[in-house]
Amino acid sequence: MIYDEPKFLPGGDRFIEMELGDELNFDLNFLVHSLSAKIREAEIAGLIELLPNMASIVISYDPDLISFADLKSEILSHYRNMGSLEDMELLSPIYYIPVLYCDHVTRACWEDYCAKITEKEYDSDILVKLNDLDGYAQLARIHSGTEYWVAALGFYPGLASLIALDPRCRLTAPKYNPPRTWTAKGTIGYGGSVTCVYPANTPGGYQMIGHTPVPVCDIEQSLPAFKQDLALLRPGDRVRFFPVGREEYDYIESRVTAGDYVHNVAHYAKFSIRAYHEWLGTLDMKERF
Amino acid sequence: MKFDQPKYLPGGDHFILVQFGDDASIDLNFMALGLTAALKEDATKGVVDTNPSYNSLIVEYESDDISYADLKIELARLISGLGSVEDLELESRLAYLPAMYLDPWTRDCVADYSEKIAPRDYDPDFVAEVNGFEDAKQLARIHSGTEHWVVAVCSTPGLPLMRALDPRCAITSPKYNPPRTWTTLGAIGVGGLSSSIYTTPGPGGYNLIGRTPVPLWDPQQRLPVFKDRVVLLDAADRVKFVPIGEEEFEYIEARVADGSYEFNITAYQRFSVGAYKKWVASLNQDGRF
Amino acid sequence: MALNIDVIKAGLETSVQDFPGRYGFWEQGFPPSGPFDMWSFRLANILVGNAPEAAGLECQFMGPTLKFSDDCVIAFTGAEMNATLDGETFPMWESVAVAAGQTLACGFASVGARAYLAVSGGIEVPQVLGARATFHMAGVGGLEGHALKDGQSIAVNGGAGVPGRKVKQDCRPKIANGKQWQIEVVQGPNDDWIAEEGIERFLESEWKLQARSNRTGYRLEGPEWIFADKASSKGPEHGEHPSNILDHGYPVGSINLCGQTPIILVNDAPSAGGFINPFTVPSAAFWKLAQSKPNDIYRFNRVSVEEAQEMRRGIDGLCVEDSIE
Amino acid sequence: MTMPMIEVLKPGLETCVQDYPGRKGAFGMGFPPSGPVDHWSFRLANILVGNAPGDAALECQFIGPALKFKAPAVIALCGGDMAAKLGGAPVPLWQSIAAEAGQVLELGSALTGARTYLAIAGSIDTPPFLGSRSTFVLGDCGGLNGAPLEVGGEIPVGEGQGVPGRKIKQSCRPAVSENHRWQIEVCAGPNDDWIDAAGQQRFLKSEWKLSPKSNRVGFRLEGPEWTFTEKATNKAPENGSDPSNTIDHGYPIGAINLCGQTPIILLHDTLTLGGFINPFTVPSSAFWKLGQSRPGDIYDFELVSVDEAQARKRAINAMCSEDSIEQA
Repeated sequence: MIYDEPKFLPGGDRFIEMELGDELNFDLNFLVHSLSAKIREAEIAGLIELLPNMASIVISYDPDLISFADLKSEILSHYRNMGSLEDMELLSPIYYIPVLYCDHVTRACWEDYCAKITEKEYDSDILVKLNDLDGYAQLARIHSGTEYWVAALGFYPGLASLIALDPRCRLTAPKYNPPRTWTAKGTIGYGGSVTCVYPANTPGGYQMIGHTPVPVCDIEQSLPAFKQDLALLRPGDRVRFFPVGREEYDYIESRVTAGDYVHNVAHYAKFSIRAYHEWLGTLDMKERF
Repeated sequence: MKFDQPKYLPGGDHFILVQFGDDASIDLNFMALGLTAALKEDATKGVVDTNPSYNSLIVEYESDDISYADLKIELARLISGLGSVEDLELESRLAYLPAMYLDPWTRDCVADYSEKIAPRDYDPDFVAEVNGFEDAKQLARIHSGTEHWVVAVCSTPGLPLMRALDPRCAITSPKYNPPRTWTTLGAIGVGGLSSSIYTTPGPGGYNLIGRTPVPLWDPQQRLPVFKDRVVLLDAADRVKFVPIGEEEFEYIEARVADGSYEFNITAYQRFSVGAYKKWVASLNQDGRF
Repeated sequence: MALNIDVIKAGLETSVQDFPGRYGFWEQGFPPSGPFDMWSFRLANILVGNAPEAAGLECQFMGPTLKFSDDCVIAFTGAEMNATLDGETFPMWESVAVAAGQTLACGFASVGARAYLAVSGGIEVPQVLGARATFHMAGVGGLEGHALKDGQSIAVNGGAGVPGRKVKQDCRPKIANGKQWQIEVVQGPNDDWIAEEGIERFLESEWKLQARSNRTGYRLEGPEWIFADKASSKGPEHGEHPSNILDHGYPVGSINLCGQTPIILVNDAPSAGGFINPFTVPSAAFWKLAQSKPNDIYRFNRVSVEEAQEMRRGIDGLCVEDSIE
Repeated sequence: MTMPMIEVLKPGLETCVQDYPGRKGAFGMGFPPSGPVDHWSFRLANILVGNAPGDAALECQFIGPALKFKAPAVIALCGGDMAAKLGGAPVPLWQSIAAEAGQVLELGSALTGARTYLAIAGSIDTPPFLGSRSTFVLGDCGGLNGAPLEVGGEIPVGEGQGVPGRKIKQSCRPAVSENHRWQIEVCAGPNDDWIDAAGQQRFLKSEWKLSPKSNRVGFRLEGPEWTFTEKATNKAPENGSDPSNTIDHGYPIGAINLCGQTPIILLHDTLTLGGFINPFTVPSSAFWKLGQSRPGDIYDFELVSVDEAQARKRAINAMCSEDSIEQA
C-alpha cells in the first residue's frame, strides 16, 4: 500500500530513508521518482543526493547544513504539494536494446554452473514451464513485448531493476540457489518479476534468458552514449528489448568493439499516469503476445 | 519556412487550407496536429472534418453553421492558443509493428515491375546506395532504428504517411516513375522523405523495403484492436518497426488469419515537441545505427 | 613542479582515495568510496599543506614501498605501519621532507589497520565522476580503477609543504590495540522489523568482526536475531526470509541484516538491495571500523541522530589547521 | 418481420449505394466522403418517396441496373434519363411511383445526363460503416459489402411509407444540359498563386474537355498548357521537381488538382492527400453538373467568390425540401 503519511527513518547521522509504501507497485514507484525529481529541482541546501528505489528514497544530507527535522519538513511539504498521482507526468526516454534470446553466452555460463556448482534445469526452460509458455519463441515474444520501467538502480553500478509496463508480459522466475559466482556482462536476467541487464561480469542470481552485446555501463566511457555518464539508465527511463538473430548480434558486437556503436534511445515522450491507467483498462488480460 | 502568420487558403465553398509554412519542417506538422487536437477539444461549431499534412491542415466546414470569415477568426484564436511549437504536447500512441525487411514478397513485386514495366534494381539496394548506406541490411537497421512519426493518415484508408523522428534515420529516395500498377499488401515503402505501409494492393510509387504481416485497417473490425476503430493509426501516433524473420512473420500471419493477433501498442505517452527538439539538438549527427 | 612516486611494492590493496569520495552518482550504483578513516586521512593532508579533500593513499594492513622521483613533503597518519625512509624510522602524524630518490617502506600494521599517506600537492589521477577515489569493484577512479600494482607510477601535483608540522596528541583518533571497540549506532531505518528483545540483544552482545570483511562490508558474528511480527507477515514481493524487504537504498554505515548475519555496509558497499537495516553506524564511528582488525570485538553504543551529528561536528572540528603544532 | 428486399437482375455500370453527405469525420483516417456526385438530384429522389434527403439510395452511372422488387415499394428516379421501365411501362423521372411485388424496374443507358438516382421509400438499409452507408469502392467499404451491385445481389430496404404521385416542380430540378456544354463555377485557391496571371486567364477562358479516363475518383480535363509563377519553379527540392509538385497536403473535394499539365477535378472518392497543387476548386453547388456530364462534354469555368459559391449552395439546399414538391 501507499502510506497516508510517508515514514522518515533515520539512517545514522547523514541519511534518511523515506518510505512511501511497502509494496511492489508501479504507481508507488512512479510517486517515488516524481517526488525525487521534485526534490532535486528544489535544490535544498544540505541535501547531497537521493537514492530512490521501489518504494522508498534514501536521502543523503549534510547535517552541518540542515537538520533532520528541517529536511523532513521540507521534503514533506514537497510531497504534500505533489498533487494527485493521476495528474503526474514524467519525461521518460526509451532505450531500445537488442537481445539474442537463448544465446550461446548464457548457455555456456549455465553449463559452467552445472559442471562446477550444481546441476540445474536450463534457465529458459524454467521460465517456459513456470509461466506456461509455448516455447522459447513465446518467451522472447513476451519478454520483448512490453516496455519496461526502470524502477530502481543500484546494487552494482549501472544495474537497473526493470518492471514490465504491460502486465500481460510480467513473468515470474525463481533465483539461482546458490547464486552464480559469475555472470557474463550483458546477460538478460529474470528473477522474481524483475528483469535486468547485467552491467558487468558479476555474481548473480537471476535466471539467464538472453544476452545483449550492448553495454549498459561503461567505465571506460569508450562509447558515445557514455560520454557524460557511466551508466545508461536512470529510474523513470524505459527499456524495450528487441529480439535479434545471431548475425545482427555479431554485427552489433563488432560495432561495440570498434567503439562506434550508437545506442538507440528516443527521448521526447512524457509518461502520463492517467493515460497509463486508462491504457491498462483497455487491455484484454487474457491475451498474450 | 514557417510563416509568421499561418495562411488561410479557400478550397471552394466548404474547405479551408491552413498552411503554417511552405517547407517540410516537422514543426509545421506538429502545428497542424496541434490545431487538429485543439479543434477537437474546442468542438468548434461548423467544423466537419480535418485532414493534416506536412505543413498544413485542411478543414472542412459547413457554411450554414459558420462563415468563412468567422472560421478564420476561430482558427486564428485556436492557433494563438497553441503557443509556440515547443510548448506543444500531443497525445501519441506508440505502435510496435513487426516488419520483415528484405522479404521475398516485395522482392517479387519489384521483380515483376522490372520485368513488365521498366527494369530497375532491387529497391533496398537502390535506396541504400542513394543514401550512402553500406548495404540493404544497414537500410533495414536504420529504418527500424527510429520511431516514425505519423504525419497523416491519408490517400487510401489507414495508410500512414510517416517520417523518421531520429534525423539520423531520415531516408530520402526518388519515387517510381512510372508508378507500379500493383503493390504487395502490407509492403513497407520509402519515397521522398516519407515511409508508408500499403494498406491496399493498388498502385504505388514508394520503394519497397519490407513487409508487415499485420493489417493497418480492418473494415470488418475482426481483430480485437479494431473493436472500436477501423483504422489502426492516427496522425501524431508513432510507429516503431520490430525486425522479424520469416518464421515469426508466418506465426503472426497465422494469428492475424485466425483473428487472435494481439497488437502491441502503448498509449500512455504524450509527445513533447520541446523535449523532442532538445533531444534532436543533443544527437551526434554522425552516429549511425 | 610535478613528481612521480614509483610503486616498488604495492602492499595490500593500497588505493588512491579522496575525501569525501564520489558523490552524485549513488543513484547509478556508485558508492562514495573515499578514505575509510576520514579523520586520519584529512589530518595527513593538512600536515602537508593540502586541502583536506586532496587525494592521498589508503594503506591497508600492509603498506606499500614507494620511491619518490623528486623532493616533496609527505605525512603518514592512522595505523602504525612501522614505516622507514631509506631505512630510517619514519615518524607518524608529522610532515616530513623527502628528497628525490628516497624510498618509503611500510610494514604490517601493528596498531590499527589503515594508514594514510598524503603528499604535498596531492595525487593527480584523473577524476572519474567527480572524484579520484578508487572503487576497485567497478574499476573506477584511482590509478586505472584499481589498487596499486608493483611497478606503477603515481603522478603528484607539485606543492610546497612545510616539514616538521605535527598533529597535536589530543587531536588524533585514539587508535589502540585493545581489540575491543565501542561503536556508536543510531537506531533505524528498519529497527521496527526487529523485536524489542532483539534490539536489546544486539546492544548488549559482543560482536566479532569476521575475516571476510573489506571496504564493501564488515561481517559480524554474534547471537541470533529476533524479528518483529512485521518481518514475517508482509507482502510476498518482500521475499521470504524475515530479513527480506522490498529493494530499497542502503545508507552508508547501515547494519544490513542478511539472514542472521549483520554486515556493516561501508564505503564501497552496494547502494541498494533487499535486506533490512535495523541500525546504522554514524560517520563519526567510521575511523574505529577502519582501524579495527578481524576478530576484534565490537560492542554497540546507541546514540541519537543528534548525538551522532554532534560527534561528527566534533571530528570535523579537529580536521583543521588548529590541530597542528 | 422480413425485410423488404430488392433483387439485382442486372447490376448496371458501377451502380452503388450512396447516402448524403457521405462519410464525414474520417478524412483524417484516409477516407474520402463518397456519397452521390449529383447530390441535388439525389436528395430530390429521397424527398419524393418521403425519406430524409440524405438517406441511402442508389446511384446509377451511364448504364442503369435491372431490379426486381420482392415487396411493394414506392420509388422515385431523378437525374439523368435512363429510359426506365417498370413492368415494361415507361417510368417518369422526378416523380414518386408505386412498384408491385415481383415487378422489375429496368434502366437503360443514359440518354441525357450521366447519373440517375433511385430512392426507395424506407431507404436502403445496408450496415453503416464509419457512420455512412456510402459505397467507397477503392476502400472496399460501405454500401453492399463495399462493392457496386452484383447480379443476384439483394438490397435490403427499411420500412417506409411512400406516397406515389408526388412530383418535383419543374423550377426546382437541375437543368441537365442538352448541348454537352457546361458552365462550371470555380473558386480560386487554395494554390492559385502557383499559376501566373496568364495561366489563370487561360484556364478561365479556355474550353476543357472531359476525358474518358474519369470516374468518381477524379475527372480528367483536356485543354491548353498551364503556366506557372516563380513560386512553382523556384522552390525547395522537397516539393518535387515538376512545377505542379508541392509538399504533400490535404485535398479539398472539388479541387482542380494539377498533375503535371493535366487538371483533375477531385471527386467524392478521391485520395485525401497528395503532392500536387490545387489552383482552383469546384464548389459543391456545381457538383450536380459534374455528376451529369459525360466524357467529351465541354466545360467553361466561371470564377465565383467563396461567398457566391456558398450562396448558390444555399439556394440548392433550399430546393432540396418539401417545398419543391407538387402533386402530379
